[in-house]
Amino acid sequence: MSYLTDSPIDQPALVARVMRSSDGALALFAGVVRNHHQGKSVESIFYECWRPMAEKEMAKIEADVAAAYPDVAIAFIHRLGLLQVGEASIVIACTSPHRDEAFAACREIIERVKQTVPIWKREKGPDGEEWVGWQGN
Amino acid sequence: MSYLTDSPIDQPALVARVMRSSDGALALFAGVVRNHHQGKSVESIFYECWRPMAEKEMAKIEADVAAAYPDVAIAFIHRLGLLQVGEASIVIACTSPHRDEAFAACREIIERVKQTVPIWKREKGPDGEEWVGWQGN
Amino acid sequence: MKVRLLLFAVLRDIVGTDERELEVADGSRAIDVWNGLRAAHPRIASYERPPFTAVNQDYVQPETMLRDGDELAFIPPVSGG
Amino acid sequence: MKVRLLLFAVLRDIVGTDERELEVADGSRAIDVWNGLRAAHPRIASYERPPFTAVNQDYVQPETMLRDGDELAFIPPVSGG
Repeated sequence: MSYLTDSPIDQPALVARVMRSSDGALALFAGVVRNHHQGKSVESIFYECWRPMAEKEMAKIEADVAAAYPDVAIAFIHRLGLLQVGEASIVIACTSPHRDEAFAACREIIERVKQTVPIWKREKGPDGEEWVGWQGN
Repeated sequence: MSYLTDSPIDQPALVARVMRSSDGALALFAGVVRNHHQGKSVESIFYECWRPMAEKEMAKIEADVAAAYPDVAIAFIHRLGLLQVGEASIVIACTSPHRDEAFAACREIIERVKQTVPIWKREKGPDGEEWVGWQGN
Repeated sequence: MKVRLLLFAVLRDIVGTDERELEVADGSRAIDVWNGLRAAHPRIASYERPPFTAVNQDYVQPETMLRDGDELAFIPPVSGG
Repeated sequence: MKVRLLLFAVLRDIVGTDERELEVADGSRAIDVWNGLRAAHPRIASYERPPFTAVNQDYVQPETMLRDGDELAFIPPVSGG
């Protein structure tokens, strides 16, 4: 199953992938395009990705988090391409018999995605477009 | 808006109540009826509630968490009556410009609901029904 | 004076009533009402204090003095969520 | 020997190419290729080390020795999620 999609994320389908009758807790996180960033107005964000390496890194994240929290079922997906304000760029669903592990796994996944998965965003606002973060000099 | 419902929880509607265009993060928690509890098989759970005090306690929780995390939009609802395995008893949706506060607020709400809101569950399994937790002698 | 006693969930099942008008002496505390219930119901006889106590829908200590017209509730440990 | 160089996002825009076949000397390290790019592109000239380096789709230190046929990527700080 791919961790990447070019279409709007189907959140109920993602949740359905992880829900087991032994689960008492679902922790879900969605990253959403917001209308501002560091004081600037944002209209849309383009997500670029190095797909083969991103898939590899995301599989590594899933394997590590699954090993750390063996009772947790995990599903997460990142959307690519042009997203408007209010659209979800990533959705992470973690279920578990108890809530502690579901929360912890969900949190760890988003932190690790933001650290290592080769995805970059270019923000578009009223003053034009620009890559977010490091831009050289 | 009531914090209690006798019908299946409409999760997309709950999320829609909190989503603002300034939000970059949605943290959602769902408590779900699971098929086991302390080694025993569970088929369904009946949720009893003292409604006026529950509404009051839940409003207090919302006010306290909103004060602690002023950037977070909060919506949560608890379902009452007879629920089958896999059905959500509570759904909490918290949105925020940044994820830290959304996660923290969501977590705090579920912890406080479990401490003070006058709701009690009676589990039904293959061996009959029984109140969960304290039962006198 | 009169208070209204409310019982829920397992406590209601143990005592056999969900709601009862009580005539109590002036100066009675919530714990005095609890002690009356304990005396009549073996399953709670060993509990010197009720799990939780609410007066007029606020959690209070069981030593709280009751006033005429109060709504007193003894609440089993909650298990929602 | 030959390596394939991949560049993404802002680094691709700065260098002006997303993919390039390079002929490099035996014993070259990833950082040597980076230094070649720095010499040609003022916007990255002051960066003695690339933000991130991957060889064959694994993150590595820029001092990693290259081998014939390697796929070398310089990766701007990621901003997904």
